Amino acid sequence: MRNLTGLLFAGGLGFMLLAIASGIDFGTPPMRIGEAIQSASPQEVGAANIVTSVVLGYRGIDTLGELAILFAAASAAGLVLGRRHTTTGTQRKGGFVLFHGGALIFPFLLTIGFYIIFHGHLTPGGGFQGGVILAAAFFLPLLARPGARLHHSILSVIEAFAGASFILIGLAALAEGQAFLQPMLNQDTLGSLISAGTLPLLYIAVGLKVGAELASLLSNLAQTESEQ
Amino acid sequence: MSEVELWIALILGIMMLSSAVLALVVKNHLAAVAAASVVSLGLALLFALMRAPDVAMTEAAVGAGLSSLILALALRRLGLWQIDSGSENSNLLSASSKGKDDA
Amino acid sequence: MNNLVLTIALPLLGAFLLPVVMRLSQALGLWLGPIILGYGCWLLGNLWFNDITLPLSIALGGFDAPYGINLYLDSLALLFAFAVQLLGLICWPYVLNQDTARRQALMLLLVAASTGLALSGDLFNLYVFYELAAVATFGLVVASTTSAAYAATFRYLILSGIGSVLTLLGIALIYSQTGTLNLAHLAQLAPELLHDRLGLTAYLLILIGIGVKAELFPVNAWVPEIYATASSRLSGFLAGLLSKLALLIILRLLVLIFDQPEAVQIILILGILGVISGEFAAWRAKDMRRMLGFSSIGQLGIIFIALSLPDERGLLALLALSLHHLVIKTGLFMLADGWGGSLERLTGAAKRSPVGAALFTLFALSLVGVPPLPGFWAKFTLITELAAQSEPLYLIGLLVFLLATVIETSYLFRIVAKLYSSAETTTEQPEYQHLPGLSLATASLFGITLLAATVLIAPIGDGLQAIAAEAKNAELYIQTVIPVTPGGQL
Amino acid sequence: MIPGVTLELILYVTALGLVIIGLAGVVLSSHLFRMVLALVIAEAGANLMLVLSGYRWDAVAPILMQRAEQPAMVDPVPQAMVLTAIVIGVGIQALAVSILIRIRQRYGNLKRREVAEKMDAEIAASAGIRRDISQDAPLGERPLSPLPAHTAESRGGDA
Repeated sequence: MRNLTGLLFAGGLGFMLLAIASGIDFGTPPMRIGEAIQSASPQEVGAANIVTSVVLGYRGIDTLGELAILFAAASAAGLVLGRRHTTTGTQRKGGFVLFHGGALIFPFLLTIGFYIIFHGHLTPGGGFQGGVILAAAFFLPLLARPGARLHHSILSVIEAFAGASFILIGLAALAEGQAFLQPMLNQDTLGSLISAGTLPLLYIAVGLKVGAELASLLSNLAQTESEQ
Repeated sequence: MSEVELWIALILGIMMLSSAVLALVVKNHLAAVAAASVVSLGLALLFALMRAPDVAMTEAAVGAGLSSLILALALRRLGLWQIDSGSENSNLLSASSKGKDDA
Repeated sequence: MNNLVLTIALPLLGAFLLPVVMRLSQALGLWLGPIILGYGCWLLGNLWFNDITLPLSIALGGFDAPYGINLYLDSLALLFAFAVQLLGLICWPYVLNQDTARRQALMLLLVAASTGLALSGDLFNLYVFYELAAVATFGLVVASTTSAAYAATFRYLILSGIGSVLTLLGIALIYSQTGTLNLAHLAQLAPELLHDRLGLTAYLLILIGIGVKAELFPVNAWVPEIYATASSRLSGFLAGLLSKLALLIILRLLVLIFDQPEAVQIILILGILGVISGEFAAWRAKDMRRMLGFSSIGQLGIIFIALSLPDERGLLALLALSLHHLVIKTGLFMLADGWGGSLERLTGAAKRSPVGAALFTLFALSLVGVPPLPGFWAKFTLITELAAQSEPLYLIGLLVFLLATVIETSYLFRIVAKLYSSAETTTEQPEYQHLPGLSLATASLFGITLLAATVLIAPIGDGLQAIAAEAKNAELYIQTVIPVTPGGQL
Repeated sequence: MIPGVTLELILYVTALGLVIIGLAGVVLSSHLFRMVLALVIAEAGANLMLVLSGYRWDAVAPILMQRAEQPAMVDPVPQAMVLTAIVIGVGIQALAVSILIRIRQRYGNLKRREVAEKMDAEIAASAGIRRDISQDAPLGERPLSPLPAHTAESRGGDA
């Protein structure tokens, strides 16, 4: 019964959306706020990558909410999985390639991750993408050497302070009499590494936060001890 | 918009839709995860085609990379990590033939 | 006025720092959350009593309304934001165990998200806060670590995942048509761009997506399971407040953007179905928590019927019913903290816990709508308003509402009778369930609130009337958020 | 190429198809892990739809270059939204699989029907009532079957 209702619902939804497809002219969006943001963002925010100025400037609180969601998900997953801190040695050691490759690739991943974060306001990429790569960099040794464990205490400190500094940067603007999360500092020349005011700082905070959350999530999932 | 883009989009679209179906009907869970990550990968390419490089990078890193890693790790912990179809695999098709794998 | 954002930012900051603070000094950590919430209460209370001109709009990030994200504060939003902080403090997870830091952090996140839901004036930002509230809820429910809690949370997660996909689809449709996300800007554009089939589809998608939390009819399967497995304090917060916040979003969308007859009818029909399914299931339920869960579905259905009423008095009924339900249901869940088990066990409980039984009776009387209590006034407003409508669908709504009241009376007073029954001659004497002092005290607080509302019903009514008038005024909303539009369209 | 078939139409159909396949998969799957996969697919479709809502066929990526004149750019706002939505999605997915791991440990398998039955039995047992009198779901989706004998032990095992 439930399956039938569900199917009917999904089918009906699809039919309805297909029927109205002719009413939407995709490909020529109205861009009521998009256009204004494009023309104003170089002066107001100063990031060459306009998506970055939207993510961290115009819609900064969305990004804060998103960090909070990741934090909530990681905390909840920690509640679900991470109550014991014993690692059994049952896991096989990673193979030769994994072991040495992991050690070899670690600095590269780290560099790439930070590079992407630092250039988030200039080129595609930024805190999220760089953060994911950082998480991968720290997770890889874990796969290669099952005995090795991420230092959860250090991770949670990074996690806490990266998240807190995002909010504190926002609050600093508030203390200066501006609005919460208003971009500050001088904006310098468009397109250079030191530009766009506080945006790169925010992206570093985002990158570290995302990296730390994901690394702790992954390490929680990877520990293979049984519940007993 | 060039003809080439159109063809690429068409091929990617068909590929994604068929892997989406595959991800839900295939018996083996590992294969299903692989099919789902094909969907993400196709999505990342589509995003690149749609002039959304930021989104494409994120989707490639998060959707195709991280998400597949999470699912694969979960499969290992769930004991569903097997290359051959095992007894516990079940999917859309086995919903109708539920009786046989109740053991 | 800018520091209004602190009610969202500080709980988030506290949540991020809590695990570390807790490790440094547990005493400080335990106080951190309540202090932040207390400060939020103080801040919002100040706004309420200091005579500032409401409504007002605050641009976040210093980007003006349609471009950046804004917070919109009118009396309604202020009322709910205050209720969130206060109820967060009341339903705070005081119990200590090894997961205290995580649970308290999640609770802070839930409060921040709920405040954001009350205040935000941007469609996508609402979606983000909505997801945050959802994820924090999952975490808090699984914190009870029973197997059933895991299974219930998983089903809730899947259902709300479907909801979020539908909401995103709706947002995408709206954006492709209008190119904006700000509610006020959308309200300006809606008459020419969204009052058609596409707008209605987008509305339906968002309604069902948001409706998951508002216990709307087809997407409420999670309710009894979650309320049966989560801690009562959390259930109280969810049933009492979070459902109302989802309702508030739907109200805003309805008033501002989708002001069409079809949109209202859909809500009316879903509300009627919700009342029927919820109340009958509650009548059949054999344990307290599930009964409260189903009854909550029924009550929310009634509130949805009120939401579908076209004019200001309908909105007044909606507000009255919502606030009433907020107080009653949270109070009842506090009682369920000790009386969670089978209803059979409550036989003769009045002797051992007279205060608890008296509170239950008080709540039941008000829920049913016995005259001096506020519940009567709320229900009476709804009845007169429903009867005044000419459309036959509203008549059905009225009939269903009356039927629901009868059923409610039946199952609530079955319990009251059990509580006060002296016949303890059942074959096996069920063990009495102890009512914890903290819960009893909290429930008493709600009981006192209810009694105070009974005495002050006239001024409260006037106040609600003003709030309803303000909330119904779409023009005022637009003017507040986008004050002047030089050169017409943006 | 067939006339009338535009890039936008292909993208729209793909997005819609992914959502429909995903939603149907969530409803129809008999295995909880597949429900997570289906949800991931549906979310992918919703994200594609969101990017599509800001897509402009004659425009470039929204990144400013030192050029004499700026060509038209695609709408940056939906892209920012999708960035958010993707990360939210992966967070929820990670939480979902963690819960699955625990469900599997407690209940022994991940069949949707069995898990639902065991959960109902456990809720009823913790409320202290016999199972067959507490079968009231509003949607009428609970199959009625006697309480499985091994439920009690599987519950007791994880104190």
